Order: sequence, then C-alpha cells, then structure tokens
Amino acid sequence: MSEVSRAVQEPWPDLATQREGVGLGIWAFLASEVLFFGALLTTYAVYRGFNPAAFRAAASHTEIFYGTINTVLLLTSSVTMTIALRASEARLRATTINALVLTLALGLGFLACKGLEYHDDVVQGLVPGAGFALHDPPTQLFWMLYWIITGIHAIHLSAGILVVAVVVVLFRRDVIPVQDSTMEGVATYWHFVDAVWILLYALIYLVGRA
Amino acid sequence: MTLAQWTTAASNYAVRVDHLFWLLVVVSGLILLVVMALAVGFMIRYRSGAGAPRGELPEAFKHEVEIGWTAATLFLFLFIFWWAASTELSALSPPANALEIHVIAKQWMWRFQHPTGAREIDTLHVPANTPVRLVMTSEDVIHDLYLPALRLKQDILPDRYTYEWFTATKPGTYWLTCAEYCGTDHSRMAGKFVIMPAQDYARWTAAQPQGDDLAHEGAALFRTLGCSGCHTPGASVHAPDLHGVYGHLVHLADGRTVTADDAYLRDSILLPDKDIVAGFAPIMPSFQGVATEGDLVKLIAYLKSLGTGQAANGPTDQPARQPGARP
Amino acid sequence: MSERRPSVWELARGPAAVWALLVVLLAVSAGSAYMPLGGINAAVNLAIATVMIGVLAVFLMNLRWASTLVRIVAASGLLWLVFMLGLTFTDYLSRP
Amino acid sequence: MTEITLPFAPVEDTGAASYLDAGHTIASWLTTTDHKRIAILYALSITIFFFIGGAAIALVRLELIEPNGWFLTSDAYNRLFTLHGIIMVWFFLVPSIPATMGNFLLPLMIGARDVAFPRLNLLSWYLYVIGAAFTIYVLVAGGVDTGWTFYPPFSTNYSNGYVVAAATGVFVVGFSSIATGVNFIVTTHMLRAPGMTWFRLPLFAWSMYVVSLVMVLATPVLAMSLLLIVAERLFGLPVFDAAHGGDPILFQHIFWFYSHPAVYIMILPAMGVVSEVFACFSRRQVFGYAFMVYALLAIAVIGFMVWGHHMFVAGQSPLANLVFSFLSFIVAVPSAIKVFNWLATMYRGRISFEAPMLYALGFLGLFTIGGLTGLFLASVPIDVATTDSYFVVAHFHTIMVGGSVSAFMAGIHFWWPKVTGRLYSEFWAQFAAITMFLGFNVTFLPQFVMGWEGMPRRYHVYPDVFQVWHVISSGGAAILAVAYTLPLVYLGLSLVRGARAGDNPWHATGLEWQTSSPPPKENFRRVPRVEAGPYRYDAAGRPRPQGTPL
Repeated sequence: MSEVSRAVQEPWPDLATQREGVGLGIWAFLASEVLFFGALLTTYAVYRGFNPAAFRAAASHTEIFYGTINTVLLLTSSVTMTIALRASEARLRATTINALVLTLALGLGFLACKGLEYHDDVVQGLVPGAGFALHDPPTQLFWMLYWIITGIHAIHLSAGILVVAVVVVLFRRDVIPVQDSTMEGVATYWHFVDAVWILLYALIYLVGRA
Repeated sequence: MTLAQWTTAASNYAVRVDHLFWLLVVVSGLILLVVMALAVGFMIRYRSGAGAPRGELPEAFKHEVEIGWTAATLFLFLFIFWWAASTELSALSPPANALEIHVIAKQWMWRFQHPTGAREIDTLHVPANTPVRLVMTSEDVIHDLYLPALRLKQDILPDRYTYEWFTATKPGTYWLTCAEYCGTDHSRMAGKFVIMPAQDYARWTAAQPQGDDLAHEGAALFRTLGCSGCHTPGASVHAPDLHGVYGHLVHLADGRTVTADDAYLRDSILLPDKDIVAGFAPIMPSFQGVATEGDLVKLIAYLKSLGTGQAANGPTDQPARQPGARP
Repeated sequence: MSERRPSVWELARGPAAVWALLVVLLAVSAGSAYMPLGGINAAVNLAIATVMIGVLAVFLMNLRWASTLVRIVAASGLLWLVFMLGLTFTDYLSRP
Repeated sequence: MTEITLPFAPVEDTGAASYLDAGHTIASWLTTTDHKRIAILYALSITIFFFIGGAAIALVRLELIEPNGWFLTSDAYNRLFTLHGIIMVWFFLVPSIPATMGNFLLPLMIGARDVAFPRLNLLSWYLYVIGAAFTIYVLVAGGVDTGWTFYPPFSTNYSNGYVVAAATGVFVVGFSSIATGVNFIVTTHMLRAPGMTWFRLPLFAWSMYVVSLVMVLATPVLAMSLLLIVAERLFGLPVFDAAHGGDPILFQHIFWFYSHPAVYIMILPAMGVVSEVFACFSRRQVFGYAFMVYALLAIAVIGFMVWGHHMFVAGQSPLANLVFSFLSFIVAVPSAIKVFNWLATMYRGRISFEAPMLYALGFLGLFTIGGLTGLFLASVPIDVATTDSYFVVAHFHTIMVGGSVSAFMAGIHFWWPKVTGRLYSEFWAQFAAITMFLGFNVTFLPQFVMGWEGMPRRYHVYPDVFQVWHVISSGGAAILAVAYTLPLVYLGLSLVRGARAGDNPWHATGLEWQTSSPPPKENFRRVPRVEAGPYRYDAAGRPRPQGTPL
C-alpha cells in the first residue's frame, strides 16, 4: 500500500489515473515528435520525388550491413523494453531492472555501430561539401538528409538511453518503486525511436539496391 | 515623385484588381458598419440599469440564428473567392507572341535584357499594348519584382526561373522595386518602370548601344565555353544535336519525357546528370560557376534562335512558369 | 497483494513472438530491395516498413489495449503529417 | 457595476495563507512547481520582452519619420525590425496568454489542484529562460538581420547577423510551448473536477485546450525548419540550395506550416479571454456556447491547411494558390461566427463598462477589422498586389496587437484581483484602455492606406509620398507607448495600496471565483463539485456559481 502511495504524485488522485495521464502525455509528445520528423520526411519526399535517379545512386553508397544490424538491435531492444514494462506492472523488480539493463546495452550497441558506420562514411568522402565523393549535385541532397536524419535519430536514442540509465539507477536504489508511472512513458518513447528507425531503414538503406 | 507613379492602374488586369479591391472595401465596410452599429446599439440599450426586456430567447430560435449567419457568411465568402479566383485565372496564360525580357536581380540592383540585346540597369522600358513576358532569376538571395502600377509581384529565386507577364496600357513612368526582404539595401533596390507607346519602344531599343542581340552573343559563348566541341553534328564526342531542341519533347534515359524549355535547358547546363537524354552517356561536365546568369540567358536565347520544336505555342509560353518547375 | 506473479517466460512470450514477426518482415524487406522490380521496390519497402511500425505500435506500444483517446492522439500526429505532405505536394505536383 | 447581492456565502474563509505566502525567498519562486507561481514567473519574463520588443519598434517608428532615415543605418534598421519580430512573436505573443493566464487559471477553472505535470511546467519556464538568454545574447552581440521569417538563402548564406544563436533561441523556446501544450492537454482530459463535463468547461478553458493542440502539432515543425537553417549555415549542408537541386521554397512551406497556425496560437486564447469577459460584463450566458466551441476547434484544424496564402508570390503553383485561397476563406467563417456570437451575448444583457470590458470591446472592433482585411489577403490577386506591403503589416498587427494584446490586457485586468487579491485604479485602467484603442487605430489605419498605395514593408528608406502616413503612424505609436506603460504604473501601485478585492469582485460564475483571492496553494480547500455550465446569470444579473464545494 505504501509503495502505491509513494508512486502517486501531486496532483493525481490515484496511480491508475496517473498512469493513464502519463500515457496520454507521452502520446501527445510523440504526436509532436511525429511532426518533428514529419518536416524532415516532407523534405525527403520532395527532394527524392524530383531527383529519383540521384537518390538511387546516392543511397547505394550507404552501409546496408550496419543498417540492418542496427535495425535488428533496435527491434530486439523494443522487445526487452516491453518485458521490462510488463515486469514493472507485475512488480517484478529484479526482472524489470535486468530487462532495462539489456535494453540499455542494445541501445549502446546501436550507437557503437552507428559510430563505425559514420566513420566509414566520412572516410569514403560522403559528407556534402567540397570534396564530396559523388559527381551529380543532387546526390548531395540525399547525403545531407542522411546526416541530419540519422543524427537527429541518434540524439533521440541517446536521450532514451540516458533516461533508461537514470531509471535503472532510481529503481536499484529504490528511490522510486518499479510500478511507478515513469515506465509507461519511457517504454512508449523507446518504441517510438525504434519505429522511426524502421522507416529510416527503408528510406535510407533499401533505396537503389536493385 | 508623385503618388500617381505608384497608384495608377496601368493595365487592364490592374483595373480588374482594383475593382475586386473596392468590392471588398465596400463589402467589408458594410459588415464592419453592421457590427459596430450593433455593438454600440447594444451598449446603449442594454447598459446596466437601463430598462429593456431581458428575458431568455428560445433555444430553437438561437439555433436558427447560428445556422443562418454561418450559412450567410459562408456563401458571401465563397462568392468573394469565386470573384478573386476568376480574376486570377483570367490572367494566367500569356499570349504566345509575348515579348520576352530577361530580369536578373542581385543585391541590390536590377538588370534587364531585351531581346534585341539592349540592356539596362534599374530601369525597365516596355512597350504599351504589347504582351510582355519577364523571365527572371536571381544571382544571390530571393528578391521580388514589384510593379505597383500593374499590381504585380513575383519572387525571384536563385538558380531558377520565375515568370511574370502583363500587357501594360498606360504609357508613363512608374516605379519598380524589390518587395522581398533581401538584406542591407533592400529598400534602395528600386528603379523606374517606363511604359512607352510601341513605336517609341522600338525607337528606344534601336538607339541603345548594342553589340549583338542575345542570340548572337549566345552563339559566341557557345563556342568560347566549348559547347560546340561536342554539340555539333560532326563532333567526335557523341552529344545531342541542339538544333530545334527548344520547345521540343525530349526522351530521357529513365523513360520520362520532358519539354525542352528555359528551365530544362538551364538545368541541363548546370546539372547535366539530372535529365540524361535517352541514348547518350552522362559525360557532360557541369557549367556551374562557369556560366553566369547572364551567360545562361544568352545561351538559351541562342538555342532558341536555332529554331523551335513543334510545340511553339506550347509549354514555354505557358503562364507563370513556376520555379521548381521540373521537366 | 496475493495475486500470482507471472514468470519471466510468461512476460516474454508475447513480445518474443512479435520480435520474430518483425525480424521476418525485415528480412523480406531487405531481400526484396535487391530484386529489380523497378518502381515497385520503394512501394514494397515502404509498405513493409508501415506494417512493421504498425505491429510495433499495436502490440509493443500497447495501442491494442489503449483507450480511444490515446488512439486518437496517436492518429492525430499522422493525420497532421498527411496535411503537411498533402498540401506541400499540391504545390509541387502541380507546378507546370 | 450595480451592486448585486450574492445568493451564496463565500466558500472560503478569506485571510488564509495564499500561494503568495507559501514562501518568500527567491529560491521558493525559482524552484516552485505551483502553476500559479510559474504563471507569475512567465508574466514577469514576457513583460520584460514586451518592452524590449517595444523599444526596438519605437526606434524603427522614430526613424521612419524621415523618408531617408535620420539616425539609423540600414543594417541597424534591419536588425531592429527583425528583433522586434522575433521577440514579439516567440517571446511575448505565443506564450502571452497561455503561459500566464492559462497556467494560472486552467487548473482553477476546471477544479484541479495543479496542472498534470507540475515539474514539466517549471521546466517549460526554464526552457523559455534559456531561449531568452540566446535572444539576449543576439541582442547584445550585434543582432540578426534576417527578418523573423529566416528565409534561405539569405539566412543561410548571406546574412551577417547572429542567425544561429537567434534560431537556437527560438528552437529552445519552442519546446517550452510544446511542454505547456502537453501539460494542458493532459490536465484538461484527466483532472477536471467531479461534474465538470466537457460542455461545462468555460470557453477560456476550451481555448487553452484547443491552443495546446495547435502548439503540440505545429511547434515541432518550426523547430525542424530552424534546425535545417542552422545545419545549412553552420555545416554548409546544401539543405535548401537550388544549385544542388534543393528548393528554398520548401523552407517556406515548412516554416509557414508552423507560422500560420502560430497566428492561431496567438488569437485562440484571446478569443477565450474575451468570451469570459463579455459574459461577465453583459451578465449573460455566452450566446451559442456550443457553436463557440466548435468554432474554436474548426479554426484550430482548418488553420493548419491555409499556410500557403503566405506564399502566393513565392513561386507556388497556381493550383496550390487557389487551394490555399479557398481554405483561407473557409477558415474565416468560424472566426466570423465568433464575432456574431459575442455581439449576440451583449443582446439583452446588463452591460457595464469596467476596464476589462473596454479592452474586450476594443478587441471586438479591431479583430473584426483584422478579420475582414484577412479576406483581402485570402484573395490571390489582392494578395499579390499587397503582400510584403504595409497592408499586410497592418493586417497582422490588427489581429495580433489589436486582437491578442487587447485581449491580453482584458484578461490581466479581469483576473488581476484574483491573482493579486487587490483592486487597481478603475479610472486609470479605463483611461489606458481607451488610449490604447485610439493609439492603435492612429498607428495602423494609415498603414492600411499606404500599404494599398504600394509602400513595401521592411523598408528603411522610402519614397517621400508616403511620409505623411508614416508620420501619423509614428504619432499613433507614441500614443500606444504611453498606453502600454500606464498599466505598469497603476497595476504596480495597486500591489502596494490597492483595496482588497474580495473573492469575487465581478460577481462571475466560474470556479476560479469561488476560491479565495489570491487562491491558496492547493487552489481549493475542498474539491468543488460542478453542477452546471458556466455563465449562469439570472434575470437580475445575479451569478449562479458553477459548483459547490464537496
């Protein structure tokens, strides 16, 4: 009982309403995020629509190996995150923390892969500007979008990793009980970052392969 | 300067715009008057302490009133939209024989190039009662050619063409100025817009110091920039023959078909890999940074002089060719 | 506080099935990208990505169990994205 | 106002500790999670920026007395109007009503103890402060000259101002908007008092809810558009570079996808405020309450589909021009309905003319003018003729200053007794309201005229034929400056020597009037139970409160 009352915060009347409120809040935030990425998608769609050949040529230089590995890593992390959320609802403290740590590791693995991939891209001269490796000017549009979109995605993922790390510490030290409504928000946000990546995978790595 | 140099409506289109404007002034003036009269009337009649009936109104009545003024507003607005839209649509397409003048804007001046090769800075002479089509581009930021006497504005973009056309009717000296904020001296990027009777215009252009007309200068550039090395029938390099290409349909390597208009030719010179003509290898280098905006105008004029394709009245002479227009 | 606590396996079973489905879809998508289908490649890849995101949203983000309100909020982001794409392309596709 | 005997006893014992007494240290304010204190923090911050932005434009108007300028360089002039735009739009108008009155009143009006996420609420203020710090840095370092619209390629490659810092400031303050929006949405959904159904919400609460939707769905797009500008300027990426096949017009699409709804972020809360004021000072139920709600929602949704009317001359396709023109006419319908409903609210009322009502009446007139001139600009040929001229400047100032700022003042005066527990000088308040209305018209009506005659906006030097209008306009601006400074004085004085206001000085019906003035930290000692909709006044003008304490 005291655990429950500890999890309820001002101004909420009870834990159920609070969970619902956090869920609604995070979804409202994600609707906002959809439009944040949406502006980039619109840019991508317009530029690709008018430079289809250049986009195919440019995209074939992306590292699909890293891209695919990263997609699998993120998909897996979503599953461990779901397990963490369900465990927290069932008040399984140890399982929650373990699943979160696993999620954290997968997220860090993604960033590590991404770093290697960025390194390769730079080495191959795929940073738009003087000395860009490809000939046709509109190919730079694709790579401009590549850097911006994956960069912003990586920042989102890093934020997710940071939050998960903090939550793990708070759970371990028992500062907040695991059934706290925090998990609801953290999990939903994490899945969103995963969902964005799934779309990016199709827009960045699978173009111009055939 | 007189105010008339700004406000005179110097074309039939401008007169139509003024009609629409005054219609709107009258309509919105009446609405404003009604709103004000009701507000003041209620303020007096129903002021606190005044003896006036204050009973509730029946709900059904309220409902009908709401529906009533919603419908009335909607129909009025649709009427205005219809009027405005038809004014816009009536001026969409320039006639095929329009006189083509090139406009190049840069911080903070205007360059105008007439088909005869006459060119001027910060002053634009046009013949009256003759359709004129402006083909405009910018060398730096976005500008906007504002011709107040014609009620016309059109943004001018770098690396693109935008278009504008009009048939001026009232000879006189008016203003032209930049209407899109473009930096420090935006407000000084102004000049004169001179509408002259057609014969005066002809005399004026004849009197201009002019070497060659645009097409001849373009022909010279075609050689000095090295275009002719490939784009001549006998060249060793396999490149498309450009005779009669202008206005012609071009089949591209990826299966699309485009019309060779100003925007296409410009892109082909600057972004040669974008639209590869079917049957040719993408070997042409980009002339980005080699050919200036002025050079492009001349080159395209030269290509036009080589004869136009079957679609002479077609796409190029279509209205308001927009920037971003992609073949 | 006497309800039975589920085992880890019970918790993981559902998500693991979803994971398997997603990985299969990923494989199909990546594989199809190498088949020369012309313009259909992009359509297939986007369709599979949409399905994957849908599966993720419905089963892992719990939209399946969410209130109508949350579903409306989730849909509104997409609807507004449609406004943005739709009207922007009204311009681009009709430029002469 | 005629003396009205209250049919109910005050529900709170006055004299109990208010939120103002919950700590008197600076730290107690800077770490507060009380929505009422955060509202005060916001109010102080936006007031500072209002006067900075006002000072910038005062210099501009002074300079424009002479056609060729007399004390500013063109660069300085350009920086001043840019700064005026950036500050007034993002650091005053957008947060003005929602972050101050919305924060203070939304929980009170719906009978909640606080907003849903109090710490997020505080975070949103700190985000505002961080964004503000960037803007102050830009101001001190030497300004930015892109205009508030940041159009590329000028902003990315040609401007020599502090574009990156300015864009970062706006980017950050955008997230403060999003945080406020999310907070209000969840608050309105989850924390309404028992019996407070959706159609019993006061229209101000409705407007806060609707504006939150717009903030949440529009602001991220602004953030991205600015991020792209920064990416191009800072890293040289060819984002909007036509030489690489990019399109500067695409920036305009993305930018206006936010910036047109931003106009509704500014005006929807204003509509909410004046609805409250009209009902209270007409002693009458708002006419067509349900239609008012639908109109708010319609404006919010359709308002997202009209952004292209800012781009009729930008190089958009003729078809897109027609579509956006059509939708712009459609979005004007619900706005018109609201004007008629406010008028009808006065019909058969018992109208009294305290300061809030005077401001609201000023709003009504100016909003009508602003809305009607909007019809001109929705018509493509008229827009082509007048866009980027003073006609547009006058139009949107009539909506944003004549509309939103008038409503902001109406709200400040209406709820001042609730917020501070004090009454201000009614005479000076009425004087300021009338001066503001007159000053506004003297400033902006001439701008309509010269705009139609062709005077382009953002012009440092101008043809001398327009001088007479500029001089009149600058004179009006001087009157406005006085009118805006006056409230600072008499409202300030009321804090030290104003009479005690009592819990419900206007005899209004909303829940916020049923707690003490100023309210206690927890808003209500006893959670109210809501039994009816808002704005119930009997035939004699006596209020019947919305709820009773449980």
